[in-house]
Amino acid sequence: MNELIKKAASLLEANEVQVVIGYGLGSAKRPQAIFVTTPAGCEQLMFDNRCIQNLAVYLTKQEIRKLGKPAIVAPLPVLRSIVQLVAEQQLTEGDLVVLGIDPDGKLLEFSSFKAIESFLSDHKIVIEEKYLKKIEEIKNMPVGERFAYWVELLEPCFKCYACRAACPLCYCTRCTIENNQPQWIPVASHLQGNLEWHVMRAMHLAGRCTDCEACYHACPLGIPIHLLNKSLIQDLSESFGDYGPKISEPNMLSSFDPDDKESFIR
Amino acid sequence: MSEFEPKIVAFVCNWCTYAGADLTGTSRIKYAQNVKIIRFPCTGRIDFMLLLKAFAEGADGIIVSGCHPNDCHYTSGNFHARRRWITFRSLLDFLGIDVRRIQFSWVSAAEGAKWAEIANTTVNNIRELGPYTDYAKVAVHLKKEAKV
Amino acid sequence: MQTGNYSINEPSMSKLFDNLAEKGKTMYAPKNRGERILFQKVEKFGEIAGDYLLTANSAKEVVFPRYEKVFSYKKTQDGILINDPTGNPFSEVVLWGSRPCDAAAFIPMTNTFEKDYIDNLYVKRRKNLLVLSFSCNTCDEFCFCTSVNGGPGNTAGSDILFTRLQTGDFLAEIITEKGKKVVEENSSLFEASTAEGKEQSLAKVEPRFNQDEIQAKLQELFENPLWAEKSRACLGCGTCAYICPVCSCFDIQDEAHGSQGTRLRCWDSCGFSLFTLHTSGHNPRPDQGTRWRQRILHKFRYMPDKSKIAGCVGCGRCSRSCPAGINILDTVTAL
Amino acid sequence: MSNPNIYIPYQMRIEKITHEAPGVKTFRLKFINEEDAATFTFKAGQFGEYSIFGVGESTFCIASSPTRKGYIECTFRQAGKVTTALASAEEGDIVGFRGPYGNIFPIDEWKGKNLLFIAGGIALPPMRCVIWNCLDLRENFKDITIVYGARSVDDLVYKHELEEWKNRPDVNLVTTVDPGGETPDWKGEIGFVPSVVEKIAPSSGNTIAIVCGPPIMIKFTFPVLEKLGFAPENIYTTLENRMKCGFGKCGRCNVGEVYVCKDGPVFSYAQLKLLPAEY
Repeated sequence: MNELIKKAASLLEANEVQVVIGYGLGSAKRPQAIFVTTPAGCEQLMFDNRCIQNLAVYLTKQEIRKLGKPAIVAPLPVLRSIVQLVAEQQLTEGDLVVLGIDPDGKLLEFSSFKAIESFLSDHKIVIEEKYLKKIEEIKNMPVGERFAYWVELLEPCFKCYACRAACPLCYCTRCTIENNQPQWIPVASHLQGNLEWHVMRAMHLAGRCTDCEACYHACPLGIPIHLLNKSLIQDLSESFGDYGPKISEPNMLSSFDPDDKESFIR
Repeated sequence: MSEFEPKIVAFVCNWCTYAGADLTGTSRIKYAQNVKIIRFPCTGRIDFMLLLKAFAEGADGIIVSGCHPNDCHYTSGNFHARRRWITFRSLLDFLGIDVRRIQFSWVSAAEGAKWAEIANTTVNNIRELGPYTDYAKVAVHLKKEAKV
Repeated sequence: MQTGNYSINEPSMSKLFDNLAEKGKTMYAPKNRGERILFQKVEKFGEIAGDYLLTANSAKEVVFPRYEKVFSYKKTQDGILINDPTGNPFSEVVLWGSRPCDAAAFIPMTNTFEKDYIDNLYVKRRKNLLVLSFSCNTCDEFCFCTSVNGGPGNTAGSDILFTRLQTGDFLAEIITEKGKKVVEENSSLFEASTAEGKEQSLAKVEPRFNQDEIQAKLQELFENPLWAEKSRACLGCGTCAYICPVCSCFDIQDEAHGSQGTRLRCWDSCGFSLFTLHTSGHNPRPDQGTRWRQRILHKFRYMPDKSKIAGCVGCGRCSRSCPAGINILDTVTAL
Repeated sequence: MSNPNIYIPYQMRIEKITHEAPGVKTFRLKFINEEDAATFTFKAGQFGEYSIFGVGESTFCIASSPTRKGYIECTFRQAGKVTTALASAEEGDIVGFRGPYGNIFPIDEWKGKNLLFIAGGIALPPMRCVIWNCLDLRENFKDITIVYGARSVDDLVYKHELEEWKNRPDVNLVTTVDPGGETPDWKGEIGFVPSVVEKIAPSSGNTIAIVCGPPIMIKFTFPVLEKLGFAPENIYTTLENRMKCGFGKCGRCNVGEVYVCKDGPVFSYAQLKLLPAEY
């Protein structure tokens, strides 16, 4: 941790960045996002396995961008989001300093976004065993039962959009659900509104989602909506090969291979 | 009770399948009347949500059809569409929406007979599966009449 | 108004629940749902979650549903026919297992919906609602009801307040006529009692601030760097407003299906960037700082200034559930 | 109606549609129910929620004068979802209307005074209501001056009425368009509203100024009026924040603790000075 604090402080000291986005302990002894602007303030920086919020979400927020050039504390999920944001031209080289944290908690320095990409090629997205089992279990339900299962899960959703707000890749300033000419997805949180909202969310993240689970952690009702994303990650990697954020290749769903294989088109 | 007549919505591309379906007609080939065609510029232009909207409105089955690979009027719209269908189909399946009710196909402007065959087989398949009410039920709030 | 104290034992509690449910009342109670405990419709006493501090959602849905038909219409050749839902009877609802903070929240909410223009959708639901609350034996670091004129054994807003005593029995404080009627109709389940032993059974919720002082300070703090600072981590979602038992801002949306449709009132949140956005693109509250200020000022200044009641009951749900870990106490105590 | 549902609108028939300017239309609306027509009253400055069933509601002022009975008029620019639907409505169609809401211009207090109306662009409609109200009670007031500006000649609304006001001996009308917005035969002023006001320098003695326009115009007009000697309590404007309900419940139109829908939309500059800039 000392290493991280020292590095962050020196960046601020040298005015190489104006703000460090990192984790600190909140008043209720919970880790939360902090925005450090002074070298002395870097003492508050911390990192442990409770730091699950994906900080990359702040890189595209106007309120944070106003603070100046950021350095960001970036464990694996954040690194993946950064690379995806770079691939989508939301960040450019020189926009930020990445203070990577490897799975052992060690500070990582990167010379470029490319360097992060190649680091990630050794740390691929792997769906956890418990989720694979859950997905399998759901897939094995009879179709009607499976639908009833999801209706029951999504029914309590009151559409606070925490899943969207917490997602680093939901950076659109105007979301599809707010484009109302025509009103495409119902605003109301009835069953159809909820189902279409979550289908839309999953589809818009298909091939882009980096499996950080921010949507799930943000949901105040604990709805496991990340299962939709995880199931898609699994299926897409089976259909289209190596899954994960890449700067050098176009997004999975905005590209194609003339030899894409399927078994259902006649 | 009269026999169940499936309601089928077909989302087709303007350049191949629509022309193909036209040819079916001009060739005097008959096919099931249950299929209502909606024409799009390209399969790449078909928003995935439209399929759910069709089910919400009470469709029992859906056909999505466009140009064969390499024949797209816009060069690659159907290739993009294919990726999206693979993705969307897998998501719908995971959600328990009955993907047996969605028939994807390539029908060229010259394949009038194939269109008739696709339409007829789909209607028969859906007739066997019966009415689809699972999804329409979640949208039932739309149809509650104003009682005065 | 307090019309008496009774005691009731655990088996009788379950009987009371059954008696109420048998009368065709819709029962809402805390119940496990996936990973959380939520206020939901409950059919049987056994479904009620046993051990909970607070539900994840608030109880406001029983009077202010997350979406609600304000009317439906049908276009005909003779004009537009309108169906007014307030013309139909509303079902009788029992809210079982609310906490004193949940119950207290109905007071500012009623204020909002009855002020100047009477909102019958709310008023009729509230009239048909019976609130059976349970005092808190425990609390956590997010609770601050005692700072906003509430408390773990506060009776405001409830019809009956039950307190689990150290003996294992429940003290039943009858607060309203509605509550009195419940006791009269189920007299065999209740025994006359004193309120003895209540205080010892209650959680100790430390006061964190003085509501009047905060209200006074907020008169002067409109332009202040604190708002941006304390909301920096804010993601602009609606969680805090949606789980808040007092927040009642809403949106009005139409849903059409051919020649008929409904106009709906749907929850909305002052934290959303589109909440105040003009069609011209101008936004009077252009960033999360100004939106956070609105949230705090609305609850701790505007509402108490106008109606003497704060718009916050100290349940702490917003802080517990904030995806960015923002704690409302951090802002309020920093003023 | 002993227990009204405050969300249910009156049904009104579009009696007449007038094209005012590109994208701007005026609807004349008549109550379908005669009883509603008989009991409905409003005063200058109030607004309502106009709706297309199945699309939604939108907020505008009532643009006709309360002295003209039997109908109300609204003028809107096609911009969002609801105004787009309204714009495609035709004469004879039914629309919804809830209202009137909000406070009023204190016309009674203005008796015996000079009136100076200053409006810009699509903000003439809320002003037109009070202008006609005062003109219909012409003997109550002294000099009446109207300054109206728009981006271009095309964008001027109520062209017929401008003509009528121009020809009235008891009204002093000054029209202006932004530089570049004039046509070869334009005879009015050229320049932004605040500078035109400064140029014609109306006397502030015994005069009430009513200003209505886009925020930027209001921002620059107030100081001009103050310089001309207008006291802030003699300057009025009407605010427009986003609204949904119109009666102080939906929670979005407030400026500080003041709700534009209930405590406004009419404010004096003196009142505005006490409010935060949340509009």
